[in-house]
Amino acid sequence: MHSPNSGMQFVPGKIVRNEAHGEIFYRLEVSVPAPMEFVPGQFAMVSGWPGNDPLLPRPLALFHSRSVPKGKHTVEFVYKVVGRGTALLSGMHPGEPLAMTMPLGRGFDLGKGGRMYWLVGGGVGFSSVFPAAAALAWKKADFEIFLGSRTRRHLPPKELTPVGPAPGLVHLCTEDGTAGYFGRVTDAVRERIKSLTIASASRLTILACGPREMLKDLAQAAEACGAQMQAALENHMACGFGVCWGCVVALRDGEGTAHRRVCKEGPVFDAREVVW
Amino acid sequence: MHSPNSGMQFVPGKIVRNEAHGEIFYRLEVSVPAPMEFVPGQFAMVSGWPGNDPLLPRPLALFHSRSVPKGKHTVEFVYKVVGRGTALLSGMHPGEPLAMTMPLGRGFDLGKGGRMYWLVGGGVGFSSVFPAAAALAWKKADFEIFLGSRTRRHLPPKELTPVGPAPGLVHLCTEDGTAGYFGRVTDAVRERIKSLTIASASRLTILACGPREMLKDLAQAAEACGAQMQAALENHMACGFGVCWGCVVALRDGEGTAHRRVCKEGPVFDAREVVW
Amino acid sequence: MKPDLSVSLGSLRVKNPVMSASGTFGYGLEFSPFFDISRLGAIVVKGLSLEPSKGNPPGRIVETASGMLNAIGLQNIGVERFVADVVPRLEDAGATYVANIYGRTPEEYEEVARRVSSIRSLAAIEVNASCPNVKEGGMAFGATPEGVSRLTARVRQSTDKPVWVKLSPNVSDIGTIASAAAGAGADAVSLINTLVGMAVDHRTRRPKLSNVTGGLSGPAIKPVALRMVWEVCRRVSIPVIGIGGIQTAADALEFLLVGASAVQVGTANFRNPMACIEILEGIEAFLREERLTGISEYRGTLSR
Amino acid sequence: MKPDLSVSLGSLRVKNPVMSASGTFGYGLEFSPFFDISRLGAIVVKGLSLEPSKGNPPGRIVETASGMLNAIGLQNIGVERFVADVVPRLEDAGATYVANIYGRTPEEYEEVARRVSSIRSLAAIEVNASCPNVKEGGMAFGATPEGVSRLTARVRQSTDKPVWVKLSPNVSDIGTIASAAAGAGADAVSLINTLVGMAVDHRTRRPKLSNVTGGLSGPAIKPVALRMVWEVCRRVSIPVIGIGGIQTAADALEFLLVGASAVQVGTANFRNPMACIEILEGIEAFLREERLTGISEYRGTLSR
Ligand SMILES: Cc1cc2nc3c(=O)[nH]c(=O)nc-3n(C[C@H](O)[C@H](O)[C@H](O)COP(=O)(O)OP(=O)(O)OC[C@H]3O[C@@H](n4cnc5c(N)ncnc54)[C@H](O)[C@@H]3O)c2cc1C
Ligand SMILES: Cc1cc2nc3c(=O)[nH]c(=O)nc-3n(C[C@H](O)[C@H](O)[C@H](O)COP(=O)(O)OP(=O)(O)OC[C@H]3O[C@@H](n4cnc5c(N)ncnc54)[C@H](O)[C@@H]3O)c2cc1C
Ligand SMILES: Cc1cc2nc3c(=O)[nH]c(=O)nc-3n(C[C@H](O)[C@H](O)[C@H](O)COP(=O)(O)O)c2cc1C
Ligand SMILES: Cc1cc2nc3c(=O)[nH]c(=O)nc-3n(C[C@H](O)[C@H](O)[C@H](O)COP(=O)(O)O)c2cc1C
Ligand code: FES
Ligand code: FES
Repeated sequence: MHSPNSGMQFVPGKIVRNEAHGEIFYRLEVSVPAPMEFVPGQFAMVSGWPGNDPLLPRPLALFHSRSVPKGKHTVEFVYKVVGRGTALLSGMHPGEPLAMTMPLGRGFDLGKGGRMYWLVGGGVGFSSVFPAAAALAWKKADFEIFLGSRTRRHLPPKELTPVGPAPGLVHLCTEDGTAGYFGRVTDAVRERIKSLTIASASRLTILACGPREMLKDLAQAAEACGAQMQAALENHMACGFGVCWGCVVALRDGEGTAHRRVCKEGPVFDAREVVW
Repeated sequence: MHSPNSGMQFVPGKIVRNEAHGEIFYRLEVSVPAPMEFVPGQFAMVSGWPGNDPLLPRPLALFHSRSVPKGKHTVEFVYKVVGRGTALLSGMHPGEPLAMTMPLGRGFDLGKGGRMYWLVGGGVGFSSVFPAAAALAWKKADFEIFLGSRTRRHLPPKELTPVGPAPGLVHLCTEDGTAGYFGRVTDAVRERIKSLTIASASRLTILACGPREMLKDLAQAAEACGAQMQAALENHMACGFGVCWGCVVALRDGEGTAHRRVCKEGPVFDAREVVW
Repeated sequence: MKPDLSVSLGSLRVKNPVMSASGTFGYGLEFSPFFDISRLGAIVVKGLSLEPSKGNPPGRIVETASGMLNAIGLQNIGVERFVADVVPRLEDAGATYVANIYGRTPEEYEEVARRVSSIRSLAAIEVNASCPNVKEGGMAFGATPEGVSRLTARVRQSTDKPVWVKLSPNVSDIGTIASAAAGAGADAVSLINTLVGMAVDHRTRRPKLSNVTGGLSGPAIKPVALRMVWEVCRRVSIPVIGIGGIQTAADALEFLLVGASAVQVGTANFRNPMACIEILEGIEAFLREERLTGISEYRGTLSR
Repeated sequence: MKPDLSVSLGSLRVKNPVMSASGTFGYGLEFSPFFDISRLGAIVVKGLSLEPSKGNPPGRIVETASGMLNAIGLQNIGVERFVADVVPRLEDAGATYVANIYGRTPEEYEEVARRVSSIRSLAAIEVNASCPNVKEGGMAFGATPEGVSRLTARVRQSTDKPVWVKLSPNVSDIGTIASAAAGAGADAVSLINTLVGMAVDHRTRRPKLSNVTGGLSGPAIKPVALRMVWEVCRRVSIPVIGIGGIQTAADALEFLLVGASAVQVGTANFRNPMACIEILEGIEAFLREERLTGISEYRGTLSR
């Protein structure tokens, strides 16, 4: 996985906008002192709500960064309110300060030419999948996007599409059939794998972010057909930059397993290394 | 002091407005399920910001309550940002919920006819003095208002005047002389006392709210001229309704002193009882 | 079906496991404007001493991160006025109530226990075994197994009421201390009391409390309280009453889950005087949701 | 005039009283992207054991009200790799650093101490005397004066470096424990380590940490830490290093005010990797503002 962690900084920012999009997502744009480069899949630890409760910063995938030549530099996040931290975040307003440590972790490896990429985002997982799509589009790589959610209204709203020259083929999947494929996104992927030749399956790399069950299922599907897969994992984090050792997961290491930090060696791991 | 504590309730409210007025004050209006009656000087314990830090509710004097026959009932507060709790409060927005326990404590005793009242507010202390002025105006009582602050811009802005048929005579005092009397409000009061006859001094009741030093100074002045004085004290509070015993002050009790709760036996005390 | 909320604390059966913690609920009556106080499993009243006490000088409370320090110093009306003035009104209110007692010496504890024992309607006596100002070499009774054992035995023999011993968390081994209380005849242990803490003003260079140190309570201490309750539940067979930072039904359920038979709600009453009732209703709603017939089906079911 | 920030910890003089706490600052180098780590009074590195350790299974951290629980289980690279890989880089960075050591047995402590003692650039050894998994009847070394005394003496005799003993707050009488460390030859005591706490999920009915219990840190514990540091400063004459919930210069000054000679910043590094530097600069600004010539004019000046 690609690792440009050297540029990590503690950045004081100011909220430019923080608005609800669709039913469950918020888009947060924060102005920062200098342009922020990142690899899709990398993230920031975000804090700034008043008081010490919740205490810890929250990890959010870097969704987009904008840099107007002589103007403002901003970074963008897309998030879903699931608990107190994200609820507090959603209550913050333009002009308020926000601190970010970023860019963090290892993002997706988009390096190899000649491969075919399937980008799979479950739920808010599209927040790290779209930046990958944008990057692949710039590279004119061969890619398709699969987006899964419970229902239509939980799919990413139109205005949050990946930025890039070519949108890529997008497959929508809803568990209740209210939009696109009727069923789980993993089933959609499995069905499409069936139509692949063995040769093209061996060219396939799945880049996925979403619930653990989804990732596990995809990893099995990828393994079975000889495709590669990079999975963006999640875990509770205290620091986000590798010093607390709180975010480890067990990864295969020779015969046994080793504890690897999601924030440092991840969040993107080769799916075969993960102990699902 | 007047004590209608029986009506005390835990009231869920919703912010109607929360705006800066002048340089340092905020006015907060909260809609409540039922009309709220209070005695000037009574207060509410206010909470509702997210998280447990700060943990405790904050005491704010009831500034005004409004009740439109078939419409909304609201209560109003005026506050100054001095620390984390009030800072959090100032960041809250219309539509957000706010919880209040109210009305609390004993307010000013405005009961006796034929007396002359001087209402003295230092700093944000006007927030309990103005409701008293409004009540006195309705009763057509004889009263004057003294307002003190460090500088002109820290005086209560025009739009926050007491509501009532007659505004009463208002003496502004600033320590830097940028408005009204050049000096401390206590000096203005002392000077004016000098011009009183002994007979009218004995008819005088001072109602005061402000910094402890101001109250102490006024209490001495009142004592010296035979006037009465009711002082609204402040203290750190945990509950505000008399159960934690955290907010006590030492009051004269026969030969010795006794601990009295500012939230329950106060906040308004006879100035002669206070151990200054 | 309505889940059965009642719980047994030894010989005492209470209608539900939600109680108010001593010192945070006055004498109970103060909450009557907010709700019917007879709905609570029990009200534990403000700590009672033999004589009325003025408590500590002002500078009694300080807010801390997600918590507060108090050094009230047990200001209270004394046992006599409690019996004469408060008890009849608690009886009128139909409340189940418990006397939290405290003494400067074991003799005083015994004497207070004896006096409240004569109250027919009193449900139990809770012994505050974590008072900092006692004989025994300046150390709290509550800090050693021997101290707790002696104090418990002494109160035990002077009353027929159920005796709950309230333990201090400021100890190396809470399990051994709880065992000592159980061994000496306690009907239940309640824990935790406050953690000893301190706050100073770095500018004025003074302590913020007149007493210098105070007791830390509130959500900040919940993880410590929960651990101690869990530890004690595995050590003793008498009922354990869980206390410390409980603000919501979820918090209360956590204590029941690790084995507590009941809970007490303290500091939460200050911010939200309806806290006890909201917790009670929340527990009931949870049991319904999970289709449990009662507390006993949930209590102590933590798995690993 | 620039105030003198340097402080003495026995024979060791450090350029300022702001240190990073063990386990929250990695091996120090991880913070080089944020600031020049040689600016710190000292960096206390992640706890070192004789052999590399994998630590506990995942489920290692839980957030609590104004605090966090951790049960990392001392995952670390072991003393050998520390000496070979980390030390040269810390030396290159010009950092003042301290080895925090830990063993399952007194022999292991001694062995780790011996190995790090040969490092010329090492400023001191901090003995983590609050490990839960040790011989002596399952009780932590740190819980009894005897345990602390023996462990301190043992490490003391195996090294020429200054020995700091890091104390557990989970004890009845921290003053006596600190005295034991001082009596056995410690050059300083550091306190507090984490309070033992626990968190459970009331729905899944499982502990949130794989290890069930964990260590509570952060602002929630500051009042307890401050009280213990104050108590210990009045009991021992060796320097005391204050730790627990320090996030701002004001927090750090509070510990100095009650008598600490230096402070360590822990959990605060997670939310704000610049915390140590902001605290350092804040202390300097405060001393200027108050026109104090140095730390020594402020330290221990709490009045009543
Ligand atoms: C590298 C990374 C990138 C992420 N990017 C995004 C993003 O772009 N947009 C977005 O909406 N979310 C993202 N998340 C998830 C996001 O960090 C969590 O939703 C958030 O921290 C929850 O905080 P909270 O206080 O609202 O919830 P809490 O109150 O802390 O928890 C609510 C629920 O969420 C679970 N949870 C909380 N944090 C995590 C976590 N880190 N991992 C797994 N479960 C958790 C809790 O166990 C609980 O069940 C990302 C997480 C990681 C690790
Ligand atoms: C009965 C009563 C009525 C009040 N009415 C009003 C009002 O109408 N408008 C208004 O602006 N303020 C009023 N106050 C004061 C207000 O409660 C405090 O300013 C507020 O609680 C400060 O909270 P904070 O979190 O912003 O400050 P903190 O961070 O808690 O403290 C900031 C500073 O203020 C001091 N302080 C905080 N609370 C108190 C207190 N209760 N008494 C004395 N000093 C304190 C602290 O010691 C500290 O120096 C009233 C206080 C009382 C007791
Ligand atoms: C203001 C205050 C006064 C207290 N007084 C007593 C008391 O008199 N007797 C007692 O046993 N405990 C007393 N306590 C301790 C509480 O009963 C309870 O054990 C502790 O606060 C922890 O619970 P909490 O976090 O829910 O508040 C008091 C606590 C507070 C905050
Ligand atoms: C994630 C984490 C790991 C820790 N690891 C160690 C350790 O290895 N050795 C040690 O002595 N203390 C360790 N501690 C304790 C801290 O050094 C410090 O004593 C404690 O966290 C209190 O300070 P704080 O509130 O500033 O974090 C650790 C703390 C945390 C949060
Ligand atoms: S979150 Fe701290 S090491 Fe990963
Ligand atoms: S604030 Fe609790 S008694 Fe006054």
